[in-house]
Amino acid sequence: GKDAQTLTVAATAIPHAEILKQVKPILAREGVNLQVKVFADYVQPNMQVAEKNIDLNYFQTKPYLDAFNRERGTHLTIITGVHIEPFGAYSRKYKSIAELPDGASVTLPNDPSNNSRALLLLAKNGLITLKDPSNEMSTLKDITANPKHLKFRELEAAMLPRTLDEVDLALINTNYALAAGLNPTKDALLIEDKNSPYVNYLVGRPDNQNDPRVQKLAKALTSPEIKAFIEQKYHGAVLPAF
Amino acid sequence: MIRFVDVHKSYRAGGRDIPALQRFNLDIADGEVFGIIGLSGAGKSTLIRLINLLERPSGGQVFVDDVEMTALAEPALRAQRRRIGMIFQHFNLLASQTVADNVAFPIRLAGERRAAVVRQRVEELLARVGLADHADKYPSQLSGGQKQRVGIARALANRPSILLCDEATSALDPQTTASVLALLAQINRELKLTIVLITHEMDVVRRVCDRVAVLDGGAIVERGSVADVFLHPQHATTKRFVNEALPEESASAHVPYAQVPGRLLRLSFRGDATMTPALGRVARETGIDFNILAGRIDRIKDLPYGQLTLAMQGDRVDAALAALRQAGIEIEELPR
Amino acid sequence: MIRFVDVHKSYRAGGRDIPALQRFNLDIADGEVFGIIGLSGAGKSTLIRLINLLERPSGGQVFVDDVEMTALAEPALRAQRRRIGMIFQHFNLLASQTVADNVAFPIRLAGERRAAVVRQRVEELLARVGLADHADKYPSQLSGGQKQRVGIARALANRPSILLCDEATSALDPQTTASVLALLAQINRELKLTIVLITHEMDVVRRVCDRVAVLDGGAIVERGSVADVFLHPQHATTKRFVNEALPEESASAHVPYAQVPGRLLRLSFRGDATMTPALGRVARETGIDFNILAGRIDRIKDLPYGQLTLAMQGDRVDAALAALRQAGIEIEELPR
Amino acid sequence: MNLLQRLFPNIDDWAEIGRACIDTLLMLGGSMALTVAIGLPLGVLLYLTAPNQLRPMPKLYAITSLLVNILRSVPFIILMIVLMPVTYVLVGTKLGIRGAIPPLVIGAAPFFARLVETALREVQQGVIEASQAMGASLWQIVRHVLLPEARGGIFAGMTVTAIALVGYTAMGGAIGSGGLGDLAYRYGYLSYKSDYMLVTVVLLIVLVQLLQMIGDRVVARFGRH
Amino acid sequence: MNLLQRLFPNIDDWAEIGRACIDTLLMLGGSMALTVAIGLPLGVLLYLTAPNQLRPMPKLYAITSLLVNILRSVPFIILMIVLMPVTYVLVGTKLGIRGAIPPLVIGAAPFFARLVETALREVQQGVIEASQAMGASLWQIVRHVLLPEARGGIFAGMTVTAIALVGYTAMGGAIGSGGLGDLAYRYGYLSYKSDYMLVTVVLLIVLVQLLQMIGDRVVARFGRH
Ligand SMILES: Nc1ncnc2c1ncn2[C@@H]1O[C@H](COP(=O)(O)OP(=O)(O)OP(=O)(O)O)[C@@H](O)[C@H]1O
Ligand SMILES: Nc1ncnc2c1ncn2[C@@H]1O[C@H](COP(=O)(O)OP(=O)(O)OP(=O)(O)O)[C@@H](O)[C@H]1O
Ligand SMILES: [Mg+2]
Ligand SMILES: [Mg+2]
Repeated sequence: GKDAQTLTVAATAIPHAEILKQVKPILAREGVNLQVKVFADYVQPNMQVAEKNIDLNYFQTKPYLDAFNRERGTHLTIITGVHIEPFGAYSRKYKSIAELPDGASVTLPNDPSNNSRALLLLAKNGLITLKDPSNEMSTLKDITANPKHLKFRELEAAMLPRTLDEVDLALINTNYALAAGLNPTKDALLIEDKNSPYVNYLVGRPDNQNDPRVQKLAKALTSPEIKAFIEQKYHGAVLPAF
Repeated sequence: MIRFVDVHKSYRAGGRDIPALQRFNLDIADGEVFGIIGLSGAGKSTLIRLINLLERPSGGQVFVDDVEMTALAEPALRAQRRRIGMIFQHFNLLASQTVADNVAFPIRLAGERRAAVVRQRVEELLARVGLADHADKYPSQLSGGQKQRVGIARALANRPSILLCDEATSALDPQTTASVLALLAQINRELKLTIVLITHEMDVVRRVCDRVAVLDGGAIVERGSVADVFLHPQHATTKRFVNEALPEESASAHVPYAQVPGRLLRLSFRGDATMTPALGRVARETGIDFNILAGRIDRIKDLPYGQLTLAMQGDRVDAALAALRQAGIEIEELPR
Repeated sequence: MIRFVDVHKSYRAGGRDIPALQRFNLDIADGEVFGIIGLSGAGKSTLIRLINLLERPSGGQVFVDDVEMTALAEPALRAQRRRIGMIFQHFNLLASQTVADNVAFPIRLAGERRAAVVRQRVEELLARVGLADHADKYPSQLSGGQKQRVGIARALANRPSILLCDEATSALDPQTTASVLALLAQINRELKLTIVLITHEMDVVRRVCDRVAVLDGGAIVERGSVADVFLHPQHATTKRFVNEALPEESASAHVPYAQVPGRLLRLSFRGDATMTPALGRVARETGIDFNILAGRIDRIKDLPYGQLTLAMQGDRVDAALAALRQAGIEIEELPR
Repeated sequence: MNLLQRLFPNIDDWAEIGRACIDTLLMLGGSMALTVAIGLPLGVLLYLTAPNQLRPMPKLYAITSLLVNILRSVPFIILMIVLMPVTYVLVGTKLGIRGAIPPLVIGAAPFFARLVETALREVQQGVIEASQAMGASLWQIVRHVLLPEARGGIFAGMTVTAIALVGYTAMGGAIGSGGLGDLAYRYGYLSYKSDYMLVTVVLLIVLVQLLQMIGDRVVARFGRH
Repeated sequence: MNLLQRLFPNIDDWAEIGRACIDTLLMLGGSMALTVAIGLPLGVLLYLTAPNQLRPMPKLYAITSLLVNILRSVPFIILMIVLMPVTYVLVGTKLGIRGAIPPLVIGAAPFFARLVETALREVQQGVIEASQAMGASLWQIVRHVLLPEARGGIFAGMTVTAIALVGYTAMGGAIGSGGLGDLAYRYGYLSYKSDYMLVTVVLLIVLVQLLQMIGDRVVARFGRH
């Protein structure tokens, strides 16, 4: 940030930006001016922080960040975990996962980290077997057994809810499920539990992770006020991770 | 039969109506060869384009064979147009088609599907206009006169009953012009083709036209049989055109006749060639001397005519003139 | 001075080289008005376009004022071209520019920046060709002849020292043609402008050309002074052209002379008008009867000439012919 | 193969790239054919009904023009979503290559139609007049005069449209239609595997260059003489 | 305002839409000016150096043509990423409106250049010849003959390009440049707020329709007479 008391944070619209909006007045009381930049994709927020165009970002999980740091040689660091958006499997045709027929069509996100997250969820529930169930970058090629002969199709994450009327099962990020009017707690046939590795983190750089302004933001984000806000606003679709 | 009733035409340009043809009436009979002459910009092209309604009149009616063109709906207008061939001042050939295909175009338009029939007709037409060797060229590969001949072949392709020619021979050499005119005259005779013809070449008018109209500044200032209009022009514009056609006048304007002795006379006749034997005979009988300064003896279509400017000398010139008048020759004395 | 040395030219079409001009040599002198005539497709446009290198010769050299055009690099070629005006068969006006801007174009090209100078020159040129009222129209709003006059004004805009005219008056009525020719002749006299002129109108050749070349099938088959070529044509093509220019011939071809009594003779003379008084005198002295069937007495540029076809009757026709020959008249007896 | 592996360490599945090539070609072929089939008549309609043209119909023109502009205004991804129900009705799925074709066509046809309209406007007034004088019907003028005379411009427009379609297919990944552009996007942009990106982009360039060459050849062959 | 709220319940920030309008116009204006400034000469170069044209230079033509095709082959999003270093050097940032302009221009200029080339090819051979006969230099022919005679087609090409640019700006969201297309993408596609999408898409349509009207007006005014 150019102005000593301004912090710029890149965020995804829902729920990150909405949560940050709640933090804004809290921080203002502390004399920090919070600016939120909303991004539609997952690469630029990291690149911009790494290149110091933006101070922090708040949109990603640790597996994604690790892969990003590894592949692009960046040194972004986590500052604090804020929430989890439990990833779920939805269907409009079946009420439970047991009803899923042989040869069912399944759509899942096509970006590598969400793709893997979807496969891990399926594996955890015994629908498929993966070569290495702890690999957070698994792909369709790592499936070793597929007893139900599920037919997979990879789509852009935001598109998945729109395919529910056509396919048997769709694995959907919670933010898109919410935006599409689905209720993760009621509608999901499968959903991640609270121990998932996919907590969303506030992310910064080694050079600013101890900046007092950043610390103030981290504290505000994990304050009881925010916890109450998350629980009340998202009805369990977004869970506080602190 | 082509009939204009109270027709007039203006163009819109730069927000104003610019009159191109003033209100006029005109009939052109079946099987007639009708010439239109006039200065550049007088409205000739506009007039001819009113016949097939390429220009819609600003007022009045146009009839072709008693059908009111101006009142026709599309399909009927198209049917009428198929019977009217047109040769354009600027050729308007399809750049994307070969010569043969350009000529085949109206034949195919009229619904002829049999390739052999089309090909035969095209070959015949191209041979007629001397382009048999150029059938597979594209228009951009032709000389100006060749393009014009493609336009002529195309206009004749559907054996039209009316042919509109907008300077159809202006890009042609005299030879080719003569053969095209002979072709038109032949079709005119054989098939009673009506021809409306704009030209700048008075020879063309003399050779093939029955009647002629003279346009000046958007008005028909004179009309009638070619012989009448050419031998007895009334309007100043016509006179200047006809002078061109009968070059003795223009010559007389230039040559210094001052030093030629005798009285300056213009003799003219039309019809059976009676003047010239009369001239020799009268000269012999009256003992006068004459000197032809300029002149032309020729025919207007099939009518022989002549105009001579001569200087006459001798004691009995008046007697000679009286004898010539008796022989049916018109005489005009020119001021010296 | 324009000089062609061993020039020939072929076009490539459909993968073959099609010869358009056979190897030829030709000189055109400064200040000369040089006419080119020939059948449609004979190669006239090709020849004239070789002068300013719009077509590159397939072989040989072209010189303009002792500069070898074919050897020039771009900038030098441009400089030479600025001195050569050209009037195109198809006008080639800029559709996006007004009449005035079309004429101003070469003036601006030559580097004239002062608007007032350009405007004045344009106005003067447009007035000369009778288009002062049309300065603000676009080409599509002009009649054919008006477009051609814009092309003429444009070609004269930079006071060229050579003017190439490809059928510059073919779209013009005789009146306008006469005034354009008068203008060209005047510039030719006053500024020693060299003019190379393709035309289909033999009257134009007669009126303004000094020399003429006849093209036939890509070859120059005849060349010389207009009087020589027109009065004593050697080549068959030339004869047919000249016949057109002297219409008695073509007339004689058509008119049934069978019923005219007497011997059929063609008399011709050139130079001072000595024939016609001789004719009257000889007729009187020998007591013969003559009947002029067709003929024309006129001038080639400033040279009077005449050709008459007549039928002669009487006892002493041979004596009369001898007397006429004595007076310098050429006589040819026509078969009956 | 060893060399390939060393040059492109991330690419473990060349077959995937092969499949993407085929997918791109399938999408391009299918959507191009339909784009021409729809865009050409649409362009002719725009040309004919425009003011001062052969069949001026101001209302129809305004509506068609608006429709065409609406389809051109909507970003392709939005168009894809909005059209989903239509796509489903038309091809029975919203997904994959089949599902990509309707939005591709509906996105590209209006664009091509405008290019056709522009090309037709270049046809000389004189030849249209000549054919009217010969009694040609509107359909005959379109079929035998306008289209042949404008074919140089129309073929050039097809080339431009085909290349634009290649660009659109890159967004087809959103609905799982695959193809080279999608591969470039996913591996290159989302996963930062630059060797993947390089290979796919080079293949795209080759494809576009081929399209351009074919287009140029056709224009030279059939363009104005 | 109450009515608006009832009609568009999700839209809580109309100012955001206003800002997006301005952003779109800024991006469009900036990139269009530069696109024309680069694409026009590029199109002229393509025209002049093509085989059988005024200055045939087969090698230069092949290279330019390849370059143009490469830039047209690369999906816009990839182009944006690949160009980032260049963008940074050029405008000092890779973000926001300024950061969007270089990729927009580099994406659109080659496209416009092709349209210019096509338009120039429609200029009649005769008028070019006439100006050569008058001793016009190549530059004078371009300036005073080719461009004025082809201006109808060039203006039509500008309209098509401007509308294509509006489509590209929708992808500018990836680098935070905002604008209407980005808003439509984010709220409509990512967040399922169809009222946002409707409003932004309608605004886009209005913008495109305006561009088309201006374009048509200009073509009618300056096109061939
Ligand atoms: N670009 C070309 N490609 C092929 N052949 C051509 C080309 N231009 C002209 N020709 C041919 O060359 C010959 C001579 O053409 P040119 O234009 O010189 O004739 P011309 O004497 O001017 O005829 P016209 O009086 O009809 O204008 C013609 O047969 C013509 O068809
Ligand atoms: N589209 C138009 N818009 C405005 N004025 C026009 C238009 N077409 C023709 N004119 C004008 O109308 C008048 C008559 O034109 P027209 O073409 O009928 O003349 P023309 O007698 O055929 O002349 P030419 O012998 O030179 O071909 C001219 O003054 C011309 O400038
Ligand atoms: Mg005319
Ligand atoms: Mg010629």
